[in-house]
Amino acid sequence: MKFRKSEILFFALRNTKLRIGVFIVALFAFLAIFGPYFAKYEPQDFAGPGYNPPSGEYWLGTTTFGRDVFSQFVYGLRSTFLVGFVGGSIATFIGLFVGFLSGYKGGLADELLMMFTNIVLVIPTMALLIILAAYLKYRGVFLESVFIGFTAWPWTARAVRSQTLSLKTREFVNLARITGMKPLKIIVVEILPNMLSYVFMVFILQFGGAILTAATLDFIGLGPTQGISLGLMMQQAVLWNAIQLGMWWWAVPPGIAITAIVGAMYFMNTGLDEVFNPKLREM
Amino acid sequence: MGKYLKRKIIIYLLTFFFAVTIDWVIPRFMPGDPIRTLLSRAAMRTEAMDLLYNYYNKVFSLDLPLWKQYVNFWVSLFKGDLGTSVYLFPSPVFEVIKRAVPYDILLLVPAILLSWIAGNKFGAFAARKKRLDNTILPIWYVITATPYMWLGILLAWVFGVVLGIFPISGAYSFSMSPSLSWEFIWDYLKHWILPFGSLFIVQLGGWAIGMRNMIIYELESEYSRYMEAMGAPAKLIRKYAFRNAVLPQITGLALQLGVIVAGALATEVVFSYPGIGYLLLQGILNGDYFLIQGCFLFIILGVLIANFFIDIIYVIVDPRVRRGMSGETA
Amino acid sequence: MIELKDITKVYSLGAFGKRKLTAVDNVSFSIGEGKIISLIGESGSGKTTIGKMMLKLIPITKGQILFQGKDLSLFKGEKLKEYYRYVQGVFQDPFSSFNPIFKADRIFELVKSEFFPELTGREWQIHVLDALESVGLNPKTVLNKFPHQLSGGQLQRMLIARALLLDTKFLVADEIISMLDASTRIDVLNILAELKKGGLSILFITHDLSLGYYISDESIILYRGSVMEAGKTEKVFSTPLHPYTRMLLDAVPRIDRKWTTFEIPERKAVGSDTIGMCKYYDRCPLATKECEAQGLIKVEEDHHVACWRWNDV
Amino acid sequence: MALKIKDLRIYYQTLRGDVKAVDGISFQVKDGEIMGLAGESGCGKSTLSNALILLKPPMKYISGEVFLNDKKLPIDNYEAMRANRFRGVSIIPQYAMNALNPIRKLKQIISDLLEHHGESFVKMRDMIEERLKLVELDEKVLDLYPIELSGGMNQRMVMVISTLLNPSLLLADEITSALDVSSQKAVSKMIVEFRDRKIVRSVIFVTHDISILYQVADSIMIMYTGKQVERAPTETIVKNPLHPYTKLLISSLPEVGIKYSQAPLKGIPGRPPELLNPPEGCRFKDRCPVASEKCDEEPPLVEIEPGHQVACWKVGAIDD
Repeated sequence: MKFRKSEILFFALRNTKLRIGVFIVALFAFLAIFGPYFAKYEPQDFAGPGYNPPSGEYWLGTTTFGRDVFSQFVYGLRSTFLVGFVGGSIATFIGLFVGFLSGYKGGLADELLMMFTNIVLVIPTMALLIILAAYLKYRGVFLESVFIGFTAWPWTARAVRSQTLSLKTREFVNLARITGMKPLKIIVVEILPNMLSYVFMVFILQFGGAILTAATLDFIGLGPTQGISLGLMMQQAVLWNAIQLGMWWWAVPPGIAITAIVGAMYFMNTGLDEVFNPKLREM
Repeated sequence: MGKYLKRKIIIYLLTFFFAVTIDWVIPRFMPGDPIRTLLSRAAMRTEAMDLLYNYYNKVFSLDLPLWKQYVNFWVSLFKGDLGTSVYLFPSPVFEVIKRAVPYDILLLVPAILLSWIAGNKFGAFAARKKRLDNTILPIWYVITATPYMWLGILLAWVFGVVLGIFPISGAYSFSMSPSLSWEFIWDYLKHWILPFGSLFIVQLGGWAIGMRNMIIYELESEYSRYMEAMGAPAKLIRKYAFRNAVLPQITGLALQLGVIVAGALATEVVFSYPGIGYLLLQGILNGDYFLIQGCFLFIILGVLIANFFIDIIYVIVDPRVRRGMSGETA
Repeated sequence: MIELKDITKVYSLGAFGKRKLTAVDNVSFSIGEGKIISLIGESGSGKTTIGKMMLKLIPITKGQILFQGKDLSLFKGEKLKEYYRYVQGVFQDPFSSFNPIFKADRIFELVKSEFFPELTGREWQIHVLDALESVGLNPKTVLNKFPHQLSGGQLQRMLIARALLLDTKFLVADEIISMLDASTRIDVLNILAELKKGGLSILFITHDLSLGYYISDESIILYRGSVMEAGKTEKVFSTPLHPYTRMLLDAVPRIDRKWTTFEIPERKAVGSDTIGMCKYYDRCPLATKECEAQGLIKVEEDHHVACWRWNDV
Repeated sequence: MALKIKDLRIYYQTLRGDVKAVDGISFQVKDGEIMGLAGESGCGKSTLSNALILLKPPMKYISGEVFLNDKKLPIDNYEAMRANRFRGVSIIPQYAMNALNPIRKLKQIISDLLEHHGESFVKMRDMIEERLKLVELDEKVLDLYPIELSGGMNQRMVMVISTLLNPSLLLADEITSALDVSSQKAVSKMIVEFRDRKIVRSVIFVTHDISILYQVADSIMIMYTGKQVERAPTETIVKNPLHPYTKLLISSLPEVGIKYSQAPLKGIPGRPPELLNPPEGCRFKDRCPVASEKCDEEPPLVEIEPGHQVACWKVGAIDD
């Protein structure tokens, strides 16, 4: 127990799940950042003849309309990471805020906040987004991320609340109170630092969740009206019968990327859990 | 126990109220004239356009005071009047959705229940041995990270296009019409299996992971240790732990419903399966506002009812709730 | 110094606070300067609740607490901070009193930043070293360490030192040695006794009668939220008048005397809340139908008992 | 002889190496004896008692032998030990208040546990009800869930369950620590009664509280950092301790009748050494007021008089 910090680092570096997860995410992040510089065409440009399978010129082939799939893919990856980051951050933040407030304040504030949380929890996120998206004329990737963030927080709020409740009973919170500290300061200075590892794990899950939600949203036609995303690519592929026509290079890569990124995120999460929670460590 | 259910029912009623209100508020408080917005996005012939303009005007009745608009909205809702579809003009939305719902139920209910049961069994099984756990766990993660529609695309491509075993579009062949004949049922099942498969497989991963984590936690618990100290065989300890681990999985099922429904919508789109998801896509592509709204309300209603059933089951299996000891809150 | 007047605490439990639980029922006592008072009772007697109310960690349902003549409910915001300058507490669990992810001496830093922001680091360091010395700690062994690197006894002493950094006049010590090892607990008690000589008043909360006897001037025996017996420690212990006090004294495991019998009046999960009857009614060997709830009777100077049959015993 | 332990070593595996929690312990417990096992936290008393029934990682068996009723107890063989658990050795664990699955009915739990030892709940029902009376529980609790009982009632329920098969050895691990005086007395009474009624043959009563042991134990063994320092009949340990550690420990106990203002007591200065790399020789030497160079060598456990063993070079060297 003595070398707490270095011990955690030791386990983090040694944990295979964490290492694999980080590697995969980093790989795709690299593609998202630098891929567009290698892409020869703009994603919506007509790059050449349609129905082209992958070749030296069109690395991932072309679509029915002759757009370059590789360009769409790397730009789409960017949107994916943007959605994950923005949506995940917003959801994590709201979840933390509501959870802390509800758990620390207790009483009526807690009752009301939890009732609201439960209501948002039961309403299918997708349904809410459908109504919102149906009325917006122009939607960008960023706006989509914000919507996702604003609907994905309830489970985080509930989890953070129960963690706060248990931390609140620890005497160091009482000690901070008789040191004359204000509630907000106690939350930030005493409670939050104890939950950093947990918050980080929540963020990873929200990151992955936002990506999946965005992909689904795009797929059923509620995605961004401008720009490209992996979900939109899949939607286009299905709409223009890419499957029936055997154009696997159009329909398959976006899904592989999403699955790999989100799967790697979940994997990282389990790895981190083992790092932070000694009970789960492999001896 | 009565208190627990009462509390839940209040939440559900509030949720429904909240959802309907959102449904009413959004078109009215968006910038611009909602009717113009809707019409501009509806792809249709001009003669229908005038008809529709008048119709919308009547339904939205923007000249009335707000509270009256709101009351009218609820009144027509209770009459089952969800407006008229633009996409399938002039069918009432209620009728359109009513035709779609059975396909959803027959697809979703088996997919959800079977994947839940199988996921729990597999998850508990894999947690038994460290080696087994380490090999299977990555597979679960990949499966659960797969977007529903993409798995649908893969299945359609492999089984429909490459192998050509299953049809990949619609709920039954064009040449058929729904009847209770063996021939139809067989045809229906052939169309059903791929959408079912993609829903089943993706969910399976999530449940298996959930069960694995919960049962590992339960096996570490003090009651498991005590049983071990009393010489109880591993099988009995696992049986006890499983029962405890299933409880949060039931709650998890309620929490996941929304996500599952979203996945189902997307899956239906892949397979042009005539459920609500497919309708919704058409509604969106055609700017059919009333259809979208109707789908929205139906989805919410469905999720709420399912949630309620799950609550009743929860009360039956968890003595903490049954005997009025808090247990799971709200 | 500090006075409790008819303090009552009712907890609301369940959804929207429908169930009520009276944890403290009309308790009054006062603590003079330089006195140690023991608050003794079984678990659920409300002793910790009283301590928390005196530290303003939980609100009072009914009654008044006066600190140097001023009503505690008037202390809010900056005034409350001033209150904590004089009134401090140390809690039962030393490990939970420290935030596990920070170094243990951070508790001193927090006192500085909240109360003495104007002092320089060096000036403050001198104060800290002084305080550590008066609780018998070697700065080298406790500063710059994480809580898990220190023993429970060292941590509790640091918490007492922390209180000394302020102008603490009254200290609530809530079961502060119950989680310490036998070899170190007595030293912590001795520190409290030494501090008392310097004028500090202490409320010593415990379930262990021998500890109460060892250190306190006065003792209060609490049962289910009510005072059963109170007075000078020697009087309460040498001539216990309440059947409950006697039962407790008999139950204390001692190393100079073996229990004569193992019999003990059974404790019900939920006591008989027969309205108006003595709270100890259902366990009392002497109970009669006339045993109504009883206020404290003054038997002699510094000795009060809440039993009308004290004389029959 | 109910229990005989020879040179038992149980280590804890940690990242930084083995923690020598039980380091060469030998002792015996007679039929009908309640042996108190006392020491400060971290002295290995809980490890010792847990190793006798459920030895699993991170606990590691190093060496030593255990005999129960003159038969070797295979504590290092998890599977072979299974048949001995409950019937041969049983435990009332420290966590007894949470030891029962909260969502199973008590009779279900009992019947499942019994079944795998070839007994039946139905056949034993009368006896179970009798035992419940012994611990002052109503037979109706059998139809309840553990969550419906208080912590104390759960503990007493565990006391009943753990002793149902009349084990030869009962391990009572810190069962009075979380209780107040009146409940401590009630629980102690039950343990003594189990022994008196021959429900259990012998008991190891693990606690840090010597004054409780004085009330219930026949003999007391004092442990310090993985070693036994002294073992003697209860009266001897309390009235005539020989090891400096025992002496200091006993003299630091406050009692009713002792006041700071009249006779201040003293604790033991310092902290026990880490068990990862314990110092050579006597492990108490750094805190011992009478230590000398001799103590750099490990003192053997010597029988001073029948039933009284001490591990100290200086036995008798400090006067009271």
